[in-house]
Formats: sequence, structure tokens, C-alpha cells
Amino acid sequence: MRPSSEPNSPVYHQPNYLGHETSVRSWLLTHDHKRIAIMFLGGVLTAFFAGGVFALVLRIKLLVPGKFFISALAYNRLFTLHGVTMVFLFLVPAVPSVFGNFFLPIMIGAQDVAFPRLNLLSFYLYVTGAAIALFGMIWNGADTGWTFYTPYSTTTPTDIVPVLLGVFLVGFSSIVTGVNFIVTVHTLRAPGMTWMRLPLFVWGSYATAVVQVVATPVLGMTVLLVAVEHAFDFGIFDPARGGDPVLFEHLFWFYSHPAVYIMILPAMGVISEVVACFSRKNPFGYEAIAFSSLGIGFVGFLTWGHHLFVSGQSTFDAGVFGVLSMLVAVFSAIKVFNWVGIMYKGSVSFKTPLAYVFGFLFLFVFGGMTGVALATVLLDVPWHDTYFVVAHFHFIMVGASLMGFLAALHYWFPKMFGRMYPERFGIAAFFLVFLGFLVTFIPQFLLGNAGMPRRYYEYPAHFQPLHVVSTVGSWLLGLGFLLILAYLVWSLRWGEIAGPNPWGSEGFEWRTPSPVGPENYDETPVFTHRPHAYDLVEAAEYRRRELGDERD
Amino acid sequence: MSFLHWILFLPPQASTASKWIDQLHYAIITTTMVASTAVALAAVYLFVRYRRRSPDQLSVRVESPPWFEATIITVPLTLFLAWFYVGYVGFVRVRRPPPGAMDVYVMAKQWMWKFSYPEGPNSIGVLRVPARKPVRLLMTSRDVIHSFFVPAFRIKEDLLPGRYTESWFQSDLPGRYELLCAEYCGLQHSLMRGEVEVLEPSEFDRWLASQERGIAERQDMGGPIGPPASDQANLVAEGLRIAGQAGCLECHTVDGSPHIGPTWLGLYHRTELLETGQSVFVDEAYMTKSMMDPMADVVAGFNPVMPTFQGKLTAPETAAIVEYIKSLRSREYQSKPAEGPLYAPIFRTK
Amino acid sequence: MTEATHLEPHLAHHYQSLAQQTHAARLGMWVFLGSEALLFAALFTGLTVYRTLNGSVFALASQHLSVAFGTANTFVLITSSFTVVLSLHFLQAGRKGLSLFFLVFTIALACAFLTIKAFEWLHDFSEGIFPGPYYAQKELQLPGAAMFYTFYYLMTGLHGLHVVAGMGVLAWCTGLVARGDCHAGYETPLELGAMYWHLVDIIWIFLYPLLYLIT
Amino acid sequence: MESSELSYEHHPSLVRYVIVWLALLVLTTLTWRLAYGDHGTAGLVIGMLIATTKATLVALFFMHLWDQSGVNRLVFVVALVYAGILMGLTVTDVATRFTPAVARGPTLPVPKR
Repeated sequence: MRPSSEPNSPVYHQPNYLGHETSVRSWLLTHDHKRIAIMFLGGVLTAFFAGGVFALVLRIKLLVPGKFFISALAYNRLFTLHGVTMVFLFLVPAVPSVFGNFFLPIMIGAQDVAFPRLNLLSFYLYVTGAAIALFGMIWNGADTGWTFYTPYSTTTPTDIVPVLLGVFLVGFSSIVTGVNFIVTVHTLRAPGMTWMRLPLFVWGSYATAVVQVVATPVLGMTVLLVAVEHAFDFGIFDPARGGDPVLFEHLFWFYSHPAVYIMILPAMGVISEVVACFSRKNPFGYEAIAFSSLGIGFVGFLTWGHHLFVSGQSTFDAGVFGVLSMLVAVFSAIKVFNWVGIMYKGSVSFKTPLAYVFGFLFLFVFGGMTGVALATVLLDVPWHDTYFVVAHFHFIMVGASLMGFLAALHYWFPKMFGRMYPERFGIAAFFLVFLGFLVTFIPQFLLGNAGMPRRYYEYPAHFQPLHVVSTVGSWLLGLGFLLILAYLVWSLRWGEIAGPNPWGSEGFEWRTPSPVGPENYDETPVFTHRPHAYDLVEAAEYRRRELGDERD
Repeated sequence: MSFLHWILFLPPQASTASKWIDQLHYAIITTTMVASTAVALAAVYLFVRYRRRSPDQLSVRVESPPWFEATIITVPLTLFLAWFYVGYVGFVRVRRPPPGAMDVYVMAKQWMWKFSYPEGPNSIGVLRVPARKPVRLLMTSRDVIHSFFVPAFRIKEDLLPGRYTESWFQSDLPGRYELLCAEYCGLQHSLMRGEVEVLEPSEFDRWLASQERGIAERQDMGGPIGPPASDQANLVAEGLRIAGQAGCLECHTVDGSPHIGPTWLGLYHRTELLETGQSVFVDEAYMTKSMMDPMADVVAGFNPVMPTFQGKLTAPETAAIVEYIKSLRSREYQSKPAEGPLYAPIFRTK
Repeated sequence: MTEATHLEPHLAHHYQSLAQQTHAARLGMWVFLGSEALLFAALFTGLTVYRTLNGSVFALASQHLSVAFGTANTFVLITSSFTVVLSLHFLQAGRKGLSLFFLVFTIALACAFLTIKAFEWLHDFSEGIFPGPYYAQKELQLPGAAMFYTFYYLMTGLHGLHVVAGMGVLAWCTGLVARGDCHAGYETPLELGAMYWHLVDIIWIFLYPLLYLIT
Repeated sequence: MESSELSYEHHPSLVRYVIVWLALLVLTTLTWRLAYGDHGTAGLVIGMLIATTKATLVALFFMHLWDQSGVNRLVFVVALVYAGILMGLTVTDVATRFTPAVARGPTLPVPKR
């Protein structure tokens, strides 16, 4: 890093995307994918902390088996709020809309996404949808759970229409982002950026975009049908009039199972980037990781029926979905072993982002394999709709997706804001989050084994000890997130100035200044090799130049 | 095994299925823990072994060899397919009741369980079954989706409105076991609990013989079966009281005999011919309307003399009377042994 | 990929050439239309499932729909697809007047479609065919009959909304062509508008046999 | 990219459009005749085959997939495949369920609001 007389003075690279225009209007009406990404970051973090608070309240109630702290209705509304907020307002847009928006064009050498105006529209759809959903839920909260199962959702006395409308709009935002990413990757690659040179994060985001575009409209239609049914009593899912409530489950899970891959695929892309960067190694099995992303994106659509094993689904269909569910796990296994392989003969440096990769690896493998265990048709019978399922999907969504999100946030923070965060705090917060996570969710696996059904306001007293442990864990987890928020906000203002490439990374996004300039690159870049090719001569020279800077 | 059973917090193995479900559970959960720990340890080992010792330390290029990719595809695939095979065979076994199983009809509604035996008795909240005999459950719901879950038996199956689902179990261990609703079904979902009581066969036969239809229901209603069911029961009693106070019973009988107004016995879900020549299906809406606006749809053969109760009965009182009328089933219905809802002959393999 | 291409007025700053931009616009439209197709696929799935569950009733219910209206509308919509592609063709050939004529003609056909649809619905209403709980057709009182009509109204209604949206898009295209903002050499807006219109046509092509011709 | 640049220049002839239009009209008439006379399931299959043919004609020639680059065709095929998966696997379940009886008649009305 260039020596500066005042180490903490804002000697940002100028002009950069953050500071070249400063009016509020220039932010709200921006077409710049980076600014839209930053606005999305604000949105999803707000949603995340709101959802987290709801979760903490739920966990406090669960300290006691009987009535305590909040009423049953409030409890039912809160777990709906928690689920809807975390799934639709945080996890689905978290990595694609924030980091995908910011880095996908940069990584392929483009100036912007293909349709910048649609990108802005996507943000406003998200904000509007989120506002309607949250407002509707807090005002006259829906109490259906985020799964909206009919006929309960169509007959509940609470007002569910605003939530459904909000989800519909947020879904549209997701579709627009997906369309944008697909077209960007197909048409805006810079000279030399062939398909087999795409960074792995781009592969992950591309596969995600396909899933978003294909699955989300089905959800949109489904929630509209529920809204129509609830508002006008059309009997669409009413068995008395020839309807079938299980049809809803099929339509819902046709979206919501692939939605898990919308949440996890881009996080997997992040992991690939981070582990290559901090191992200073070429991606070990590049093709395997890239194609398994597409594989997950496709096979992920063939497995939704494993949510219906005990919903009166035919034994035949259970077999079909059961065997197809096994295939998707294999693609995940390919990725996991290749990530571990990247470190082999590498030059591994343990920094906060890599810490999250270690967390990801353990939690994802355990969470993923418990998922396979659940898809092992027989074991789903006792586990279905118990805390075992709750623990499993929190391992995937918090343990894996959120770890990927945090890895991305720490890895790219210097690139996005031009400043470093305090490394010691980063590592400390990681251990707090990791420990808090295990203490929160391992007891929930055991609760599921013991037969504790999910969405229970009051529960038989013999489950209490494990609930208490889980609640204590949730406090640790909350503390960890607060710590992260605190030092990242602090770093925005007082963090050490980061050079263009503080990690010595060979990822293409690090060829831009930090923070990135408004046009990304000063001149159209030309790519001659894959990212993270630490062994190539030109790459080595490039890095030596950067590292030389660092040791000045 | 008993150590695993303890450390995994599993409930007692009270059904035949629970034993082999747990075997698979042990095998799979152990593999899962070993595999995830192994991956994490491998990562930590590689980190320690290849950690960066100087800031500009470089690495050599290593591409994944084909044999490695082949291994990491085939080994997990084989393992997972093996899991699937064992799991699916077991699943078919828990879904397919053995021939000669005893049938019990299960009906769920917000928020109670009702069990009917082909031999006669009904019961609410408590399912009594003989030990060492397979029991097949034919289940349906009256309103939203519920799920029949007995942790000690390791069985679970959703109850869907408008359709029947089936499940079965055999318990060799007499005792009382928790029955839970596992599918979220509304405000009191977590209180929709019941009990399965496994009796010695001789004891079960005695119980069955001693039960006239309906007796069990009355007994169970008084028993500790959770608030929802007793609310329901109280509502009926409340309806009877209000009907007496408001003077309904001066014109309407409850034993089927004709009087000034139509009898209430079996009124619910009856189709009545109206003065106008049209017919009306008696449901909650019609009953409520008749109390509030009696002249609207007068049943043929009766004089339009009923006064309106608009403003005289509160909404909860009206609801209580409706519940009371609903509880009055016709005599022929009552004298018949309880039977399951209509269903076509059930195909059984072997 | 030279600087000269940037003189092209329709070229956005982040594209290198108009060909690249056109490719992106077309692909974007295709992906969006694919997404739209899945939106309708959810409804088609519902219809198919309920047809499986209520087969004979659905067939009976279908016979109360007017095949004449449905067939007439199919011809109208297919012809409108043809005229919009003619409009694009003449725009490419530089014949602005003919292009405008066929665009307006397409919109007129869309109006005809909606008018026929309106008459068809009125005819249905007069028979007591209403969606959901309002269903009052005397001759056909079987469980599942109302469900068929509920889906009939949902699907034709959603399709009708798409027709209206498509008319908006085509009207906007007419404005662009008339003002000369969309011309030979830069037909992208009209091309995309036409693609949307074709999707509306394709969905109707599937709705027609599924709703009207069940035997 | 190359192919898209080609199609950018190339414009199909008027004759092609007219032929496709006539073909669509003939196929529609054929579908319509199908409605008269009981063909059972075969009628449905033939009807859907004709509809698919018509949709493909529209996509290929009116929407110019015939002239455009491969990726656009891929999008069309992928959308059809996924719609097929959704419909196929859902209907498979419905058609193979355990059905001792489909209970008819009203369920207990759940009070609304």
C-alpha cells in the first residue's frame, strides 16, 4: 500500500463510484450496478436484523413450555414474520442482488449489467414488496408460516393478502435480476472472457439466475391463487368443490425447493473465490465446480416432492422424488471435495473470509447430509415437520448461505468501500457466530429426534432443557452479528485504507481500483487466462507488482 | 445401540417399525457426523500443512486428476443410492398395512382428534388399541391439513380434507404414548395433542365390549383431553341452556317428534323443502339466518310464526345454539354402529 | 467495435456495438417470455390436475362453453400475430406507412378479440356460469363443475390482461414508429413488442383446445 | 455473436410469413373439427400435438428463432422442459395416489374472518 502521511485520511481512489456524485437523487435514480448493489445491501441487512429480532423473541418464548411472554397468536405471527423476512427478503436476494450485482459485471469485464434500468426497477420492486409484506404482517399479521399451506392460509381469519402481494413483488424483483444476469453473462463478456474463463462466482450466479427465472413465476402464480381464494372464496384448493390442497404444496415447492439453491448456489460461488484467493491456488477442479453449479440448478427442480412424503403422496412418486433427491447431493459433494482440494499444495493464509469458509465446509456438509438423510424416504416419516427439519434447513440457510454471505462481505468489503476492517475482531466474531450457531441448532436436531414438532407455541415439558440451551445459543449468535455490524460500520469511516488488491488476489475484480471507479475499468480489459491462475507468468508479474506495493 | 438411542434423545421404541427405523437412523446419522467431521479435519489439516510461511509464498498449479473426480462422484452416489434403497424399501413397508390389520378411522379438525371403530365406539382425544396387533388408520380431516404423529411409534401421516390417507402401526409395548399434530393448523396447533393407549388385547376387548357407541365420547369429553375438545363440549351444553332460556324448545323438539316448528333432531345437513317449492340444505348459514330472519325461508308444512331473534341473541349464543343443533344427530344414525366415511373397497397387496 | 459505432444514437454506453445490444435485447426478451410461460404453466398444471381428478365433469362443463366464440378468437389472434410480423417486415424494408398500417390493424384485431371475449363472457353469465361460489348454472350441478369455470375465468382473464398489456406495448411501438424513433436499421422496440404479442398468441393456442375442446 | 450479427442483417421474405399463417389457419381448423366426434384421450393427445406444432411455428418463424442464435432457441426449449417437469411430476402424483375414496360433500366450513 502506498505510504500516506495521514494513514486514516480518505485518500480513496478518485473518482470512485461512491463519491463521484453525491446528491441523493444520484443515488435513488442511479443506473450504476454498484450503487444499486449497495442499496440492496442496505435493504437485505435491514431485513436480516429485523428477522433476527423476530427469531430472538421466538426463542425467548420457547424458554418456557407453557404460555409465556407473548400470546399464541403473536407467536404464530412472529414465526411467519421471521420466515417470510428471512427467506424472501434476506436469503433470496442476499448474495445475487448484492454481490452478484456488484461483482458479476466487473468479473467479466463489463461496464454494467445488460439492462441497468431494469436493475433499478428490480430494487424498487424489492423495496415496495418488502414494505407491503412487512407492513401487512405487522398491521394484521398473517399467521400461516412462510409456507402458506392451504386450506389454512385460504381460511385464516388473519389478513394474508398483503403478505402474498409483497412476496409476489419481491419475486418479480428476483426474476428481473435473473434475466439481467443471464443476458449479461451471454452478451457482455469482455474480449478473451470465454465461458471456460468465467470466474466461479459468475458460474454460480449464472446457475442461480436460471433457477430464479424458471421457478419464481410459479411461486408468483401460486401466491396469487391463494390471495384470490382468500379474498373471493373461489374454492381453488377446496376439496368440497373438486379442489386439492396438495396441488398447492406441489406448486409451492416447485419454487421453494429450488429457492434453496437460489440461496446456496451464489454462496457456493463465493466460497470458490475465497478459498482460491486465500490458498493462492488455481481452482483445483474448475470444470467440476462450474458444471456442478449448472447440475444443481437443473436437478434441483426434480426433487421438490420430498417435502410431500407424508402428505398422502403416492409411494410411486415418493420413490421418483427420493432417488432424484440423491442426485443433487452428489453435485454438492463434488463441490465440497474440490474446495478442499484447492488448498492442497497451496499457500494458505487464515483470514476472516477463509474462517467463514471453514465454517461453511463443516456446517454445509453436516447440514447437507442431514438433508440427504431426510430425503431417505423412511427417515422422513419420523422427522418430517419436526425440529430436525428446522435444524437441517437452518444449517443450510444460516450455516451455509449466511456463512457464504459473511465470507463475501469480508472478502469484498475493501473493494466495495476502499477500507479494511479490523482483522482480530473479524476472527473473534467468526468464532462467536460459529459457536453460537452450534449451540443454537445442534439441540434442535435432538429435539427433532425426540419428537418436538415445529411451530409449537406450547410444548410438552420434557423438551424444555434442550430449548433452553438453544435459546442461550441464539443470544451468542445475536451478539456475534451485532459485533460484525459494529466493526464494519466503524471501518467505513475509520478503517485502514485498502489498496486495490489487499489480499494479493488473482480474481479479476481485484484489477480495478478500490473503491471501484464509476466505469469499472478505465479501458476495456482483455482476459488471457482463468481467474486465480497464480502460477502463470503474467499473473505472477501482476501480483508481484501489487505485493511490491504492499511491502513499500 | 442403547448409547446412541440415549445420546440422540430418541423416544422409546414402542412400535415394531420404530426398531428398524432407528437402525437406519443410527447408521445414517453416524455416517453424516463422521463425514462432515472428516471434511472439516481434512480442510484444517491442509491449512496447517500448506499454511503461508512468507508473504509472497507462491503455489504450484495442481489440476484435479480425473480419477479424483471419478471417485468423488461414484463414492457419494453409491452411498446415497444405498441409503435411498434401504430407506425406500422401509418406507413402502411403513406405508403398506399388513393384511388383517384392525381398522380405525381418524378424523381431525381444529383442534381435536376423533377415532371411530367399525365395531361401534367413538372416542375423542384417546386412541385405544390392542397390543401386538397391527392397526390401520384411515384418516381424513374436516377442515385444514393436520398430521398424525406419534414419536414413540415413529409414524406420521398428514390428514387431508376431502381425501383419505392411511398409516399403520403395531405396538408390542402396552402403555400411554403422546400423540401430536405435526402440521401447523392454526391458533391452537400446539395444543392439538392426544394420546395413544396400547392395552393388553384382553383388556382392549373388555373395553370395547363395555362401550356402547357414544359412551366413550361422553367419557372422553369429561376427561383431561385438552382445552379445545372441552370447549367444543361446553359449547354444546351452553347451546342447550340458551335454547331453553330463549324459548326455542317450546316449539322445536329434540327427539324427532313434530311440533310447532321442525324438530332439531337430525336437522343439520338435512335438505328441507320450503313453502316456495325450493329446497334448502341446512347448514350453519341457514340455521343462523332462520334465527335472525325466520320469514325468509319457511319450511313447507309449518306456519310462519317464529319470531326473530335478531338482537335477542348475541353472536356467541347463536353459535352455541347452532353447535347444539349440530350435535343432535338423527336416531337411525345413532342406532347404527359407527362406520367410517364411505369408501370404496381398498386394494391390498398380498 | 470501433469508436465510430458510438455515434449510433440508440447505443447504450456499456455496449460495444448495436449488434451486441440487439442480441442482448432479444435474449432478454426470450428469457422474460420463458419466465412468463412458467407463470402460465402453474395454471395449466392446476387445470390438468383437476381434470385428472374430475375428468368427466370437466368434459361436461367444457361443452357449455361456446366453441364458436373460442374458434373465432383463435383465428383472430393468429391473424393478428401474422399482421404484427408484417408490420415488422415492412419496417425493415423501410416502408413506414405499411408498417404503421399493419400495427394499427393488429391493435384493431386485439380489440376484436377482446370484444368477442366480452360477448362470450356475457353469454356465459347469462347461463349462470360464474366463477367459484357464484356459479349458478342449473343444468350442471356436479362437484368440480364450478372448478372448471373458475379455471376458465382465471386463465382467460389472465390471458386477457396480457392482451391488454400487449395492446399497450403495440400502441407504444406505433408511437415510436410514427415519430421515427424506431426505423429501418433500428427495429428493436417493435421486434420485442411483436415477440410479446406472439407469446400472447402462443398461450391462446394452448388454451383453446384445453378449455373448449375437451371430449 | 456471429450468428446474431448475421440475423441482424438478414430479413426473411414475405412469402414465408404467408405460408406460416396459412399453415396456422389450417391447423386451427383441424383442431376445431377434432371437437366434433368423440376421440377420447386420443383427441386430447392430437389436440395438444397440433397446439405444440402451432406454437413451434409461431416461435420459429414469427418470432424468428429460425434465424437467431442458438442461445435463444435454448431458452425456448428450457422453458418447455421445465413446464413439462412441473406438469408431469405433479400429475404423476395425482394419478397414482392412494385413493380408497375421494370424499365428496362439504367439509366443515371454516369460519371466514
